[in-house]
Amino acid sequence: MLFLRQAWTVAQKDLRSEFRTKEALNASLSFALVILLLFSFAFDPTAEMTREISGGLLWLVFAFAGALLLNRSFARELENDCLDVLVVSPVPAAALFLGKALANYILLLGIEAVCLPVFGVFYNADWTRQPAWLAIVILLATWGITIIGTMFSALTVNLRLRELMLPMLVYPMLIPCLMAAMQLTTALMAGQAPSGDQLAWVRMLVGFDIIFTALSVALVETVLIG
Amino acid sequence: MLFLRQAWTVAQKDLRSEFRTKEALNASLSFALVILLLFSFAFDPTAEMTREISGGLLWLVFAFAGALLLNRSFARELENDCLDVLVVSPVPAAALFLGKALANYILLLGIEAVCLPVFGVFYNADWTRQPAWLAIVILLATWGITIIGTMFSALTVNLRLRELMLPMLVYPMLIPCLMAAMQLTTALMAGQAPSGDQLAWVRMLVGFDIIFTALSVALVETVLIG
Amino acid sequence: MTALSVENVWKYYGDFPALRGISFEARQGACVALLGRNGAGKTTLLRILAGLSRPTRGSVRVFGRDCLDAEVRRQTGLIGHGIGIYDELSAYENLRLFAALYGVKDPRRAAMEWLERTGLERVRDGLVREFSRGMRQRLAVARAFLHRPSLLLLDEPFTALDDRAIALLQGLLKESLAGGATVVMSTHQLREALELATHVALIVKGRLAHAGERTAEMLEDPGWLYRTYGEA
Amino acid sequence: MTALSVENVWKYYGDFPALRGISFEARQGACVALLGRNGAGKTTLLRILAGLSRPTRGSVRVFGRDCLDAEVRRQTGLIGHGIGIYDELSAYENLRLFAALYGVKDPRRAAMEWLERTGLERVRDGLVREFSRGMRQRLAVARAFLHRPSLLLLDEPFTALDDRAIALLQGLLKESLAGGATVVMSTHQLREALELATHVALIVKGRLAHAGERTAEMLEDPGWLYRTYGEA
Amino acid sequence: MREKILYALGALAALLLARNIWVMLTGLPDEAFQGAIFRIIFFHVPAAFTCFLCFFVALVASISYLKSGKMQWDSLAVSATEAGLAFGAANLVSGMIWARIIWGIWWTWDWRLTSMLVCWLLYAGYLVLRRAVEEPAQRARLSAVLSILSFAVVPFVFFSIKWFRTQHPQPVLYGEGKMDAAYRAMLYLNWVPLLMLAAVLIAIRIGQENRRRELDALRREAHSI
Ligand code: HEM
Ligand SMILES: Nc1ncnc2c1ncn2[C@@H]1O[C@H](COP(=O)(O)OP(=O)(O)OP(=O)(O)O)[C@@H](O)[C@H]1O
Ligand SMILES: Nc1ncnc2c1ncn2[C@@H]1O[C@H](COP(=O)(O)OP(=O)(O)OP(=O)(O)O)[C@@H](O)[C@H]1O
Ligand SMILES: [Mg+2]
Ligand SMILES: [Mg+2]
Repeated sequence: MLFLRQAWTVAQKDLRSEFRTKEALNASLSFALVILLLFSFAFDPTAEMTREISGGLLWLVFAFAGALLLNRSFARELENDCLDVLVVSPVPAAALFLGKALANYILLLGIEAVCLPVFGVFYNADWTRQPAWLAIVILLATWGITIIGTMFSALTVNLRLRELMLPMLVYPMLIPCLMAAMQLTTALMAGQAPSGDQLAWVRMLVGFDIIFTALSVALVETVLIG
Repeated sequence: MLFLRQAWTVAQKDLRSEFRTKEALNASLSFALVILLLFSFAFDPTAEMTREISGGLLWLVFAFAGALLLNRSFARELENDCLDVLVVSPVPAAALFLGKALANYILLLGIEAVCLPVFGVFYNADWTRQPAWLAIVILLATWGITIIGTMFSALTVNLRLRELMLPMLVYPMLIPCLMAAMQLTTALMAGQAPSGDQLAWVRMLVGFDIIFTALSVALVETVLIG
Repeated sequence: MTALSVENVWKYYGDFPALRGISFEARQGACVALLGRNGAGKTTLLRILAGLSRPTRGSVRVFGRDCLDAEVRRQTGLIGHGIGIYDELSAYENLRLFAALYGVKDPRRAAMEWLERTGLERVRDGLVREFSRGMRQRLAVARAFLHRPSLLLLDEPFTALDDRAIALLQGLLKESLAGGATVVMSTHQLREALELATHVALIVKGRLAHAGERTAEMLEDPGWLYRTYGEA
Repeated sequence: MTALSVENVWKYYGDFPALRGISFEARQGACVALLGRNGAGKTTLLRILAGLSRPTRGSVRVFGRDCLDAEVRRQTGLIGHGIGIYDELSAYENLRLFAALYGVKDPRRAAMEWLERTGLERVRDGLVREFSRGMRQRLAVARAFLHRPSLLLLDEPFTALDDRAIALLQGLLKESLAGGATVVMSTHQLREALELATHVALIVKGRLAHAGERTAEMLEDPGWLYRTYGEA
Repeated sequence: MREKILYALGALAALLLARNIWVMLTGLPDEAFQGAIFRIIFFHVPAAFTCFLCFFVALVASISYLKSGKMQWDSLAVSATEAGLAFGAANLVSGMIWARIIWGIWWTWDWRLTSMLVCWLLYAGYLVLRRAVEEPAQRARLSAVLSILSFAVVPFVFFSIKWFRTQHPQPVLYGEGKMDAAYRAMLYLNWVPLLMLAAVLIAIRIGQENRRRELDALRREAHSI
C-alpha cells in the first residue's frame, strides 16, 4: 500500500510538471506528425501497399516519438540534482521507477490517442474495425515500450551521451515487442480478429511485458545507487 | 584567410575530440544500422517495391542518424561552459559556425559512406550504376542537412528540451532538401541519369544549400550572443 | 550516543582509490566539519553517508542501522551541490511533494510552515523557475529541513550564498543542533564552517589525516589545520 | 588611462530590468571587486563586459573600442562558472587550441610555457577528463592567462577552490596587475577579494549603490559595505 | 478607445461575412461539376492567402525585432504566427471536408496538400520552441531567427509544386485554372472580412502578450527579495 502510494506520488509529480509546461508533450506530438509526413515522402502512400504496411508505419512512429519522450524521463531529474534527492528519500527505487513508468505510460498513451486518428486520416487507414483488440495490443505494446524506455533512461541518465545511447540501446531491445505489435496491428486494420499465429504474438507481448517489468523492478536499485 | 584558418582550427578541434572517443560516431552509426533493421521489419523488403522506395529509405536513415550526430555539435560545448569561452575568443561567430559545420559534414559523410554499402546489401539495391551523379547528390544534400542541423544545434543549445526540439524543428525544414535527394536517389539507383525534371531537383538542392548557408552565416551571431 | 560510525571505508573509481580506509565516529549532536583540498574525497564520502553510492569496502552505520535502510533515510536531510527542487512546480507544491515522500504527517501544513520559516510565504504559488538564486537556496534549505531530520549532510552549503542566506542557514543549523541533530558538512569556507563545528575531520588524498574536536586556535587561524596535517 | 568605461547600461530580461543604468569607469591597472547579493546583477554585468550578451541600452567601451570588437576580444581573458576546457583533449592540446584561436605567435611554445607555470608539465598529455578538480582549475587559469590579456573578467573565481589553488590564482592576478592589466571580479568571498582589490563596486538590485576605492576599513570589516549601502 | 475600434472592426467583419454567406447561398448558382459544396472555395482560398499574409507579417516583425530589439515586434510576430496558423488550419480543414466529398477520402499525399501541411507544421514548431525558452529576450531572439528560416523554406515548398502532377485544382487566380467572374468577385469579397478578422485577432493577441510581459516583469520584481 505504502509502496503504491509512493509510486503514485512520484507519477503525480511527473504528470503535474509535464502538464504545467506541456513542452515534452507538444514536442513529441509534433515530432510524431513530422515523422508521419517524412514517411509519406519515402513511401508513396497512395499505393495499395500502404495498407499492408500501416501497422509497421504506425509503430515506427510510436517508437520514435516514445524514445524521445522516455529519454526525458530520468533526464528531467538531472536539473538541480533532483535525482539525488529522490534517491536518498525513503521511497524505494522500485517505487520511484514504477511511478515514473506510470507517468510515461499515461503520456505516451495520450500521444498515441492523438496520433491514431491523424494516422487514420492521412494514411486513409481504417483503425476502427477491431477496437477492442486494437486497444489491447496498444496497451500491451506501449507498456513494453515504456518499461524498456524508462529503464534505459535510468541506466543512461548519467552518461554524457544520453541522447545518443538511449535510442541505440532501446530500439534493438524493443524489436520483439515492436514486431508483435506491427504484425497484429496490420492484421487488425485489415479487420481480422487475431487467431492462431496471431494469438501467439499476443502471448509474446504479454510475456515480454511481464519479464521486463519484473527484471526492471529488480534491477533498478543497482542502477540508481552507484 | 584568417577567417578560414580560424574555421579550420575549430573544425580540427571537433574532429580530433570526436576521433579520440568516437562516441558520437559509433552511436549514430549503430543507430543508422538499427533503423535499417527496424525498417526491414516494418516493410517486407524482399518485395519488388523496395527498389521503388530505396531512395526514400536511404535518406530517412541519413536524416535520422544525422540529426543524432548534429544534435551534439553545439551541445558538446556546453560541458565546462566551453561555448562561452569560444564566443568571447576573437574568432567570429560565423567562423565558429562554419568550422563546426565542416567537422559535422566530414563525420556525416563518413557515416553515409559506411551505410550505403550496408544498405545495398540489406535491401538488395544497386547503388553503383551512376556513381558520379550519386556522389554529387549525396554531397549536396548532406551539406543541406549539415547546415540546417548545425544551425538548429546552435539555436537549441541552451534549451532544456534540446533533444526533443532539434528533430522536431529540423525535419520540416529539411523537407525540400530530403525530397529532392529521395527523388534523385531513387532514379539514380534505377540507373537513370538525371534530365529534365530531375535536373530541376538538382538545381533546387544547390539553391537550398546556398540560401541556407548564407542565412545561417548571417544569423548565427544573433543566435550565439544574447 | 554515536549517531554515525564509519568503519574502514574504501571507495574505488575504477582502479583509483578515492577513499582509503576512512574510519570515524560522530556522536549525536555533533557538528563535523569535513575539510580537505580539491579532490580529497569529501563529496565521495558524503555521498556514501547519504546512501547515494555504496562503499567498495567497509561499512557505514547510522543510528546503528545500515544507511540504505528506509528508516534511516527518513531521518536524513541532504543539501548537495544542486538545490534538488523542481523548476516546474511552485514552491508550495515542491515542499508538499517532499513532505509526502518523507511521510510527514500533514504535508500541507508542514509545507506552509516551512515556507513561512524561510520567508517565502509571499511567493508560495510562484514557479521555482522564476525564483532568484537566493530564493531557490532558501527553498532547498526548507526542503532539507522539513521532515526534521536527525542527520544532516551538507556538501559545500555556503558556496555562492550571500550574507543573508548564510545567516539563515546558520540559524537553522544551530537550532537543529540544539535539538539533538547531527551535522556533517564539507566546505572550503573555513571561517563559516568552523564557527559552527564542534568537531573537525581533515581528509588528505582519501585518507583521514586528522579527526578531533574543534579547538579555539583553529577558529583564530583557519589555515593552521592544513599547515599542520595537510601534507601527510 | 581608462581601460573600461561602462555608461548607463541597462539590461532587460523581458520587461524585468536586471541592470538599471550602471555607469562606472576603471582605469588601467585597477582591480575592481564587483560585490552584491544573490541576484543583484553581477553575472549579468560581467557577461556584458565580456561581450557574451548585449546591453539593452547603454554602451561599454574597452580600451576605447566596442567590446564586441575582435581586437578587444583578443585582449580579454575570462574565467566564468565553468572551466572552459575540453575534456576529450589533453592539457597541451587544449592550451595550443586556445593559443591558436587567440592568434598567439607560437602556440606550441606558449602552451608549454603555461603548462610549466601552472605546474602541469608532468601531465601535459593526459586527457583533461582524468584530471582532478584542482588540476582542471589550474588549466582553466592557464587558459585564461596564456594570451596575456590586458582585461581580466572573473566571475566568482574563488568558489570551490582550495587554499593552494587560491594562492596560485592570486599570484597570477598580482603579476598581471603589476604588468598593467585591469581586473574585474565578482565574488561573495569578500575577504579574498578585498585583499587584491583596489576599487570596489557594489550592486544592489541592478543599481550601482557605491563605487570607489577600497578603503582600509573595508578590509577590517567586510560586512561594513553591505550594512552601509546595501539597503539603498 | 482601442478596444472600441477592435469591437467595431469585429462586428463589421461579422456583418460582411453574414452578408456574403447569404449571397453565396441565394445569389450564386451551384457549380456544374461539384454542386453546392463548391461554395467552400470562398473560405478555402481566402483562408490560405490570409495565412500566408500572416506569416509574411511575422517575418517582417521578426526582422524588425532583430534590428530594434523592441519587444512589441516580438508580440506582433507571435500574434501574426498564431493567426496564420488558425487560418492555415481553416484552409486545411475546409480542404479536407471538400476532399472527403469530392474525392471520397480525407487526405491524399498530393504535393499541394502536403506542402500546406509542411508549412503549418513549420510554424507550429515556432510555437513549440517559444514554450521551451523561458527568458523573454532570448525567446524573442531565437524565435525571430526561426521565423526567418521558416519563411525561407516556404518558397521551396511551394515552387516545387511545379514539378509535380497534383490532384489538387490548379491555381485559378494566377495560374492556368479558370473561374467565372461572379465567383471570382465573391472570392475577393469574402477575403475582406477574413482579413479584418485576422487583424482583430492579431490586435487582441498583441494586447494579451503585452499584458503578460508586464505581469511577468512585476512578478520578477516581487520575487527578487
Ligand atoms: C486538405 C486538403 C486541401 C488543402 C491543404 C488545400 C490547400 C490549398 C491551398 C494552400 C490553396 C491556395 C494556395 C494556392 O493557390 O497556391 C488552395 C487553393 C485552392 N484549392 Fe485547395 N486544398 C485542399 C483541398 C482542396 C480540394 C479537395 C479542392 C477541390 C476539389 C480544392 C480546390 C482548391 C481551389 C479551386 C483553389 C484555388 C486555387 C487558386 O485559385 O489559387 N482544394 N488549396
Ligand atoms: N565519478 C567519478 N569518476 C571517477 N573519479 C571520480 C569521480 N568522482 C570523483 N572522482 C575522483 O575522486 C577523487 C575525490 O573526488 P571528490 O569529488 O570526492 O573530491 P572533493 O573532496 O569533493 O573535492 P572538491 O573540493 O573539489 O569538491 C578525485 O580525485 C576525483 O578525481
Ligand atoms: N537568463 C535569465 N533569464 C531571466 N532572468 C535572469 C536571467 N539571468 C539572470 N536573471 C535575473 O537577473 C537578475 C540578476 O542575475 P545575476 O545572475 O546577474 O545575479 P548575480 O549577481 O550574478 O547573482 P549570484 O550572486 O546569485 O550569482 C536576477 O534577478 C535573475 O533572476
Ligand atoms: Mg566536492
Ligand atoms: Mg552570478
